[in-house]
Order: sequence, then C-alpha cells, then structure tokens
Amino acid sequence: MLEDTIYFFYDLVQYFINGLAQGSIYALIALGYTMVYGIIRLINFAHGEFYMIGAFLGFYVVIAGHSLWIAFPVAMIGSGIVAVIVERLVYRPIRSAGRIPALITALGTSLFFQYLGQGVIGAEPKAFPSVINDQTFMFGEIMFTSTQIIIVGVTFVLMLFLWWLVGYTKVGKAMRATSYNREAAELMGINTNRIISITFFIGASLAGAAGVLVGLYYSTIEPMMGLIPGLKAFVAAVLGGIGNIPGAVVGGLILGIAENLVMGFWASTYRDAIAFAILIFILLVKPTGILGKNIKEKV
Amino acid sequence: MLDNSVILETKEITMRFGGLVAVDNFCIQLKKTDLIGIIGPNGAGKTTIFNMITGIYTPSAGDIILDQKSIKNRRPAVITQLGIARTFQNIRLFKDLTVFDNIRIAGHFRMNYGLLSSVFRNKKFHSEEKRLENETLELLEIFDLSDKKNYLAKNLPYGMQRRLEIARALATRPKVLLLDEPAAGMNPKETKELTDLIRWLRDKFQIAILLIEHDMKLVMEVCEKIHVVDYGMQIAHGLPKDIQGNPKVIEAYLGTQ
Amino acid sequence: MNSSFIKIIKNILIYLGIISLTVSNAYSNKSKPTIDVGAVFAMTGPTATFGQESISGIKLALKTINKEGIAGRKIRLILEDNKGEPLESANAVRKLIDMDKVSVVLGAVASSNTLAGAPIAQKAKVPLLTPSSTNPKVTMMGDYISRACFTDDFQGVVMAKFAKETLKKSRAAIIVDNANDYSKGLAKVFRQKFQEFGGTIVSKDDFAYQQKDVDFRSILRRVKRKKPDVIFVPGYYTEVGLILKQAHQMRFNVPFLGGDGWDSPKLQQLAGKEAITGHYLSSHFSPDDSSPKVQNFVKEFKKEYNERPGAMAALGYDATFILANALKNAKNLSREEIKVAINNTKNFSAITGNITINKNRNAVKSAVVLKTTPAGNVFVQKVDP
Amino acid sequence: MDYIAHLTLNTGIFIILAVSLNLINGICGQFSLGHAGFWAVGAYTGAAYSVYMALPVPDFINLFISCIVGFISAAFAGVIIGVPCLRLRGDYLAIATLGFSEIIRIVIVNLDVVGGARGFTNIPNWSNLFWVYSWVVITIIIIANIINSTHGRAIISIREDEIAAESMGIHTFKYKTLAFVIGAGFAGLAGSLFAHAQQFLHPNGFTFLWSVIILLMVILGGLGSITGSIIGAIILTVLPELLRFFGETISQWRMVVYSLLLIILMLARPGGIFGKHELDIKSWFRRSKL
Repeated sequence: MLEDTIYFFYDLVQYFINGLAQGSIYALIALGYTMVYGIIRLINFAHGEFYMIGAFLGFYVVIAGHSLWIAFPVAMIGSGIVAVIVERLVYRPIRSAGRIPALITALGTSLFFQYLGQGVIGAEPKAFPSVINDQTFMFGEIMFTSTQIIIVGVTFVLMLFLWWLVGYTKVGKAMRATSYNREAAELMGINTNRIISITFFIGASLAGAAGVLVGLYYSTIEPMMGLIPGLKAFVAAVLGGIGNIPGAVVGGLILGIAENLVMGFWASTYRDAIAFAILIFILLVKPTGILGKNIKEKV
Repeated sequence: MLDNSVILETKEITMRFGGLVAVDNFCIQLKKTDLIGIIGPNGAGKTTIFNMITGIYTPSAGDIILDQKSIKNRRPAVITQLGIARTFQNIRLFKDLTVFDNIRIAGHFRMNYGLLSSVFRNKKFHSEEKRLENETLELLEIFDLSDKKNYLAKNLPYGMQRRLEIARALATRPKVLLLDEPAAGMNPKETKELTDLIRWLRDKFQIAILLIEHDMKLVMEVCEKIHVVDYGMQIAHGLPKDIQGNPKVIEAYLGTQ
Repeated sequence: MNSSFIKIIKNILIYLGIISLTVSNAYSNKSKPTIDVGAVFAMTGPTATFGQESISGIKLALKTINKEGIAGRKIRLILEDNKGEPLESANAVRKLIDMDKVSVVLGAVASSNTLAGAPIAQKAKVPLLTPSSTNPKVTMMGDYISRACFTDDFQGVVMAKFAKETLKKSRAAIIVDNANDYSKGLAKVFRQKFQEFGGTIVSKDDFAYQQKDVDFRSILRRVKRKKPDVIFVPGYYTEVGLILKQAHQMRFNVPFLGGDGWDSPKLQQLAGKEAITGHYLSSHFSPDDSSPKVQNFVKEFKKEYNERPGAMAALGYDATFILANALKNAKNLSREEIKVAINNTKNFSAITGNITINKNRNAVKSAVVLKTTPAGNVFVQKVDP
Repeated sequence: MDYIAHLTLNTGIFIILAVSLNLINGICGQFSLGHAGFWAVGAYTGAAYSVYMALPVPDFINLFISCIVGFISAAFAGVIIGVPCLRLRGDYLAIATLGFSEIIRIVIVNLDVVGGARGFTNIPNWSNLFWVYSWVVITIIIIANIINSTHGRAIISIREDEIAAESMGIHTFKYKTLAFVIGAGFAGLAGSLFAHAQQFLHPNGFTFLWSVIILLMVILGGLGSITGSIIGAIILTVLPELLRFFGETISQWRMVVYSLLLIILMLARPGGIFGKHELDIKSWFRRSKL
C-alpha cells in the first residue's frame, strides 16, 4: 500500500515533467497564435503550418551536415519569411473584408501548405537525425532527458524575450498601440502594416523554432504535423487568455501537463476529448482565459 | 385609478464596475405621462442608468419598480415586454434590413403564432402577419417613413435613422420610452422637429418619456423636470428654470474656477 | 416559394448537364486497347504514406508486366486519390467503375476505406482486390471482394505463439492504436490466443494511444509499472518507431512485438540505432529471403525509388502480379471471369509467399517473423498457416 | 450512371447540411464550426436504428423513421451543446463547437456497439435520389418558411445586432438556441440519409475538416443566402470530383488546387458569390436591359 502511494507520487512527478516538455512546445506555437490574434483578431489556422515549415527547414539544414546553431536560425528566419509573404499576399487584402472571410482564408492557407507539403516532399514521415547527444538523467524513479531540458529552457528564454520585446521596446509599444486601435496608431505615425508584418515574422519564427525542437524531441516530422499541435496551441492560447503572452505559455503548460496526467492515470483515448473539455470549461467559466482581463461590451 | 400614478421608479440604484462606482444611489420617479430629462457631463453615468433600467446591467444595489413590480433581475427582453422601450446613443438599427422589417421585428413578441404555424402557413399565420403589417404601415405613416419602407436602414439619412429608431421603440407598445441622446448629431432644424415630435408622442401615445440629452436647449424646452448627474451622483433635480440657475450644475458643467 | 423550387430543379438539371457533357466527351466511343485497372489509394491526407508506398509497388510490378502485356494488351492503371477517407473512397470506386469502366479495382490500404468501397464494387459486380486491408470483414462483403494478404486473425495468432513458445515469455502488455481498426483487431486476437497458450496479459484493458501521437512517455510509464516481460504493439511504424525510441530512453529491457504495420525501412530511421535492436514483428516477406524473386524485387525497387521496400510496397507488388496472373488465366476478360480467376488463385508463387485464395477469398500464405536490427529486419522463422 | 446518381445524391445530402448550417451561421450569425459532429450523431443513431431496431415495415417507412431518429438525436445534441456554448460569441463559439464535435467523434471511436474504430457496417441501402431530394425540398421549405416568419425575423435580428434585438423584446438566447437546434437536427437528418447511402460509417469520415468543408459551402454561396448555400454545396461536392477527370497528376494535386481556388475566391468576393441575397434570375434580365 505504502509502496503504491510512493509510486503514485513518483508517477505524478514524472507525468508532470513529460507534460512540461510537451506543453512547452504547445506554448511556443501558442505564442505566435496569441500575438497574431492580439494584433489583428485573426485565428491564423495556418500557424501550425509555419511550425511544419520550420521543422522541415531545420531538417534539411541538418541533413546537409550543418549544426543546430545554423538549423535554428534558418528555420526561424525561413518560416518567418514565409509568414510575412502569406500575410502580404493573402491576409492583408482580406483584412478589410471582416473576420469571417479572413478566417476562411486562413483555413484555406492551412490546407494549401499541408497538401503542398505532401505533394512536394511526400507524405511519409522523415526521421529527424539525432544531432545532440541525448542524455538521460535518473533521480530515483524519475527520469528526464537533456532534450527535455533544452525544450523547456528555449521556451522560457523565448517567452522572456518576447515579453521584453512587447513590453519594453519601441516596436513592442507600436504593437500594443496597433492592437489597441489600429486607426489611432496609424494617425500617431505608426506604420501599422509594417508592425503587423513584424508580428507575423516573430510569431512564425517561434513556431519554426518549435518545429526544430519537435524534430529533436520526437525525431519525426511530416507535412501534416502542424494540424493537431496547431489546434492544441490555439486551445492553449485561449486557455491562457488570448492576446496575452505569459498566458500563452501558462495555457500551453497546463494543457501539456493535463494531457500527460490523463494519459498516465486514465486512458490516452480520451486525451484530446479532455483537452477540448478543458477548453469549453474555461470558455464557459472565464471566457477571457486564465490571465485575461474581463472586457464588457460597450452599449 | 389616478391618472398620475407612478409608473416607473428607481430606488437608490447603484452600479459598480470593479472598484469604480459608475452610478451611486440614483432615484427617479416617472408618472404616467411625465417627460423627464437626465443631464450631466460626459461619463457621468447617464447611459449606465438606462442600461440598468432596461436590464442590460443588473444594479449592484437598489431596486427598480415598474407598475408596482420589481424588474431588477429581469432580462432585457422581458423588461421590454413589460413596457419599457429604448433607443441607443449610437443608433443600433438592424442596418442591413429594410425599414419595414426593422419595425416588424419590434412587433415580434406580440405576435401570436408558433413555429409550426410558420412552417405550415396556416390561417393564424396569415391573419397575424396581416395584423402586424397593418400596424407597421400605420406607424410608418405616423413617422413619415412610408415612402422609405423598402430602404435598407443603413441607407437612410442620419436624422431619419434616429426617427426610425424611435418608431421602432414605439412599436413595442411601451409605457415608458427611454431616449438616449436623440438629438446627437442633428442640425438645429432637425433638433427643432425632434422637440416637437417628442412632445407630440407623449400626447398621442400617452406614455412617460425619459431622455438623456446634451443639447441643453432641447432639454430645457421639452422636459417638465430635470435630473442632473455628475460622477454617478445625482447633484440636483427639479424644474428646468430651477436647474438653470443651480450653482452645483454650473460647476459640474463648467468646472470650478 | 414556388419560384425557388423551380430554381432548385433548374440548378440540378444544369449541373447534371455539365457533368454528362464533360464525361461523354471524354469517355464515349472508346475502344480499349488496354486493360484498365483502377486503383484507390490515399495519395494525400493523413495516411498518404501507406498509399504512396503501395502505389510504388504496384507501378513497379506493372513495369514488368507491361513488357509483355496480357495477350498483347497492356494494363493501364487509373489511380484515384481517396485522401484516406471513407466517403472519398466510395466516390473514387464509383468513378472508376462507372466512368472509366475499369475491369478490376485495386485498393485500398486502410480497411475503413476498403469497407466503404467494397459494397459498391460488389453491387456493380466488379472484382476488387485489396493488397493490404487485413480486417476480416472486408471480404465478407461479397464474392467480388478478395485480398492478397492474410487477415488480422492470422498475424495475432502468429505473434502470440511466437511470444509464448519461442521467446518463452509469460507476462505480456498490449499497447494499441485506438483509432485504428487494424491495430485493435490484432490486439484482440493476440490477447485471446496468448491467454489460451497459458500466458498472462498484465492489464484488463489495453494501453491505448491514437494515430499521429508523438509523445508516449506517460503511457510507457504506466506499462512499465505492470512489469511485463514482453510488449505487443500492433501499430503502424509511424508511431511504433517513436514508441521504441522513447521506450529505449526509459530503459525498457523487454522485447517489443508487432505486426506488418512495422515493416518499413522508416522504422529503423525513426527509432534510431540503439532503440531498434532486439524486437520482433510478423510480416509478409523478408528482404533477406535468398529466393531470386525477392532479391530481384528488392534490387529493382532500390533502383527505381532509392529505398528499401516495405511491406506495403511488397503487397502492392504481389497484388498486381496476382491480378496479372488471373488476367492470363481468365477465360475471357469479362469482370465475372476475372473474379473467378482471382478467386481460383492457387499456390501462386509471389514475393510474400505462396499465395492461395481460399473460399472466403482471403489469401492463405505463410507469415514470417523478423527481428529488428539497425541494418534492417532479419529473418527469424517462417510460420505456415 | 451509378457514379453520377450517387454524386447527385451526395450533393443533395450536402445541400441539406449547408442549408442547415446556414441557418446557424448565416441567418442567426452564430459562428459554428461543429456541424460534422451533428452530422455524425444523426448518421450513427439513424444507422443504429436501422441495424438494430428496424421495424417490419416497408423500407421507405423505416428510412423515414431513421431520419426522424437522426433529426431528434442530433437536435438533442444541439441542445446539450448549444445551451452552454451559445453564451459565447464569434471565434470563441467557433472553437467551442469545434471542440464538442471532436469530442463526439472521439466518443464514437470508443463506442463498440456502432463499430468504434472498425467502422459501422451492414447498414441497409435505403437512400435513393427520390427520398434524398424529397428531404432536400422539405428542408428548404421548412427553413425558408421559418425565416420568412416573425420567428425568422427574430433570428435574423440577432445576427444584425444582438443587443438591439434583446431590447426589442426578443428572447435572443431562446432564438439562438432554436436556430442552433433546428440546424443541428437537419444535419442529423442528412446524416441518416448519408448512412443509408454509404452503407458504411467510420469516425474518420466526420473529422473537423468536414465541418470546414460544409462551412465553405455556406460561405462560398454567401452567408445568409439559402440559394447561395445550395449552389455552394453543389460546387464543392462536384468540383473535387470534376478534378478527378483531369488526370492522375491533377488528381494528386487537387487539394492544393482546391485550397488555392478558395483563397482566390475569398480575395475576389469575400461575401461569397451571392452575399446575403437570394439568387433571383429575373433581376439579371432586368439589369441586362439597362
């Protein structure tokens, strides 16, 4: 009996650690979601595909024999550039047409990249080479790997960077102004189109970084890989309060941990159901998310 | 019954948003055919008072009595059905619908046929729709909007949109009509017409009217009694001529020297 | 209201007209110098990897077959994508039968897709041969439906027997892909047979994951708690590779067993060198098989696609040859006679074994048990039905 | 012409789905992304009736009962989902309904009585063109008649301005739920027809992607336009099939083509082909005379 209890706590900690690593990846994708939503109120369904593009860019750089120090920037800049192009060609013209047409366009863009990926690079999963020496650390019954540490670390650093960028720099101030009231920001001399492009670039770069991390962590990448994490990241963003940077990270971590607890103690069959149930619960109880602020509609 | 019985009364209603007190202990009484104005500087909490009366906000404290019954925790739709109609400061018409449909929608809750009748188009459906159509046309005639019947609401000139909104509110057959800055954005000629319209409405429909207005001239001319609010507090009430000379009111509007 | 009725009917008529025009232009008055064979596979969508691999095998086989042709006529492949979805599969099968007037349909991989298409082929009396749908229900749809592979039942028995009798293991855990009918079918048979042979299954319910999952650490942790000495994972290599890798990191030291879903060179890549060693799978053929037929296939496949062939490719290849053989033996090329010829396939020597189609239209052939190594799977034993 | 017959039949089913979703998204203005969930509920319950409980009556009566079963169960699911979720607005409602429809799918995967992940087989083939299009006509009449009544105007007013609607004495929540439940019910009915046409159901046939496709049909035609939805359903059912006729290469790339067309259409006509208006052939002639 006592042994069972001890095991229970060991397991709890273990699932927590696993969830932290998985949640960090959701968080990285969610950061981009939340930034884009925050600034133009668009659920950018194609965001999961930026993550996929980042993963493949990283993959090809590594395959070509370069180190991770090159793979990361290439993946981040590459998916950032793709995002900027998509924003320029597709989202900017549709922006004035309202939110629903923009949402549909985002769905179309997402499908486009998925199927383009399948056509160009093939549907079969590619094995991401293990370029770092993945060490396993054991503390009694609890185990974690160096990749897990890297993932959590990178996420944390990138979140802090973003937090600083949005909160304490001129660009960040312009972003906040654009998000609050685009017309007013424009009148204040802010080039809002440029700010929106920058936001897309940064958001997609983070997703690109997440793509490479996922390649390292799970060692598999494929063109459809963005679909589910994209949805989950959106759930995470809503969970934490959409438009809110620390919120996206908190939401991602909570989601990751909750999923791992469900898988560990119950059945993974219901894992996605639980993720959506959490989402619905949050929406009903506190629609602005855990860290979001309450806004009343003005009458 | 006495003709001048109180129809609507707010008893010390208070509205708090977090720490901010938007309206503090506001009291007002409307008799059956009263025409009362609420004035006050921007952000004084006037619209919040309307929102509480119409049920969009629930007051943090106090009570609202309509026809001797509390309507404090009722939904806006129920309050409208019980007899309070309103217009909005920033005109909330159904912009993409016709003038005719705007008015017909306001008659909805008095329609007496069910969903099945609308599917099977029975006798009841046709007679009720006919009745609504007649009432609507009548009202449009009164408001001089008959020839604009099939225009989309958004295509009407501004003054006409205001008029349509008032007509729409009246189509709910209210006992009390709340007008939120009806003259906002109107030119002097339109304002003059509005002044006449408001008086005429009260006499024709025998209703109580409560209006919020910035245009002092209109308020002074049309209202029989005026309440002044500032920072959510009622700082004065009385007859227009009394209000005009009240130092507190002047201070609220012009600031202290 | 009346006017909108008319509108609707008008719309329908117009669009029917457009279709029939397009179609009749393209398909009328065509004499057929070729034998048209339809293929329905997932070329796009989440399960496209299996469809694309199968098609590689089929095309390779056709290349050889069409060198000579069937009585001077070449086989023309008409490929339709089903996106891995049941509805699309049904549409594709209908299109092939109705528009292209194909003689035979090959497809699909996922049993859910084949099951959606099978009733249509049966009703239209067009033979449908599936290379790799292992759900027993598929061929129960009627006499025009047959398969070139064994069923879930057989593989489950093979691995249960192997675990108990060859590896001498007694406590098995089962990790199943819950969204996958193939995986659930195998798991069910394995559970039943392993217990019949005297083994224990460590948990009442199978441990479950879902296709497309990438993180299995928490499930594996639960499995470890039950202290099994062998673990049966009848999934597809896309997930199994990751399971093996993560299990290795978690210091599992028991063998993992699986079915033909494991059989792809990608498994080695996904799991990595350290994690891949010492597990077993049942499959249709072994690339190490020294028979010239198999060696030739492996060589040609490598030449064509620069990859080692997996099970799906081999099955696609074999199904095409079974079909070619049937076309040669058929009295004439009517669909009815082709069906008879396919169902009469006896002892046909193919790369996945000597194939006989039995009275339930399932392929009866031997299975092989392979052991995983970093260089590829190596042959352990052959199990006859 | 089995292929064309079935394509026509599927088109009919998607017309019902698109028109019913239009009631929720276009007419009432509530952005739902979970229509595939209701479709699945109707398909599975309708099929379960036919497989396990069919009465000894002629097929078409059984089909009728099965459609009613599908309608009622999907409408019931609509109540369960709508009552809590319809308090949400816009994107949030979209994501909540998406979540619910995924939950429905996951529950079906784990329900062995209807085949679970192995799929539901042996469903009788009762649907035919006549019954499907009878239901199409019935659906359109019912929904059009509701829209053109005081109840419909109440629903439309919610789309136009929810707060103003409430202030006009309309129980907005009641009418939102009503539109949602009726829409869900007809999706269920379409599901039952679908089950008896396909004879086989699999949870993978009701993924989130299908909710998106049905939504695209509605949006393509124009949110709020019934005729638009019908034409949107026709185009999006026929187009992917039509692309099959352009050879193997195009067929493999058709999803890319499809998504590109979608983006271009949105850029060119964001309101859909017909916007909020109904198709009126007479007005075309009037315009051309000018």
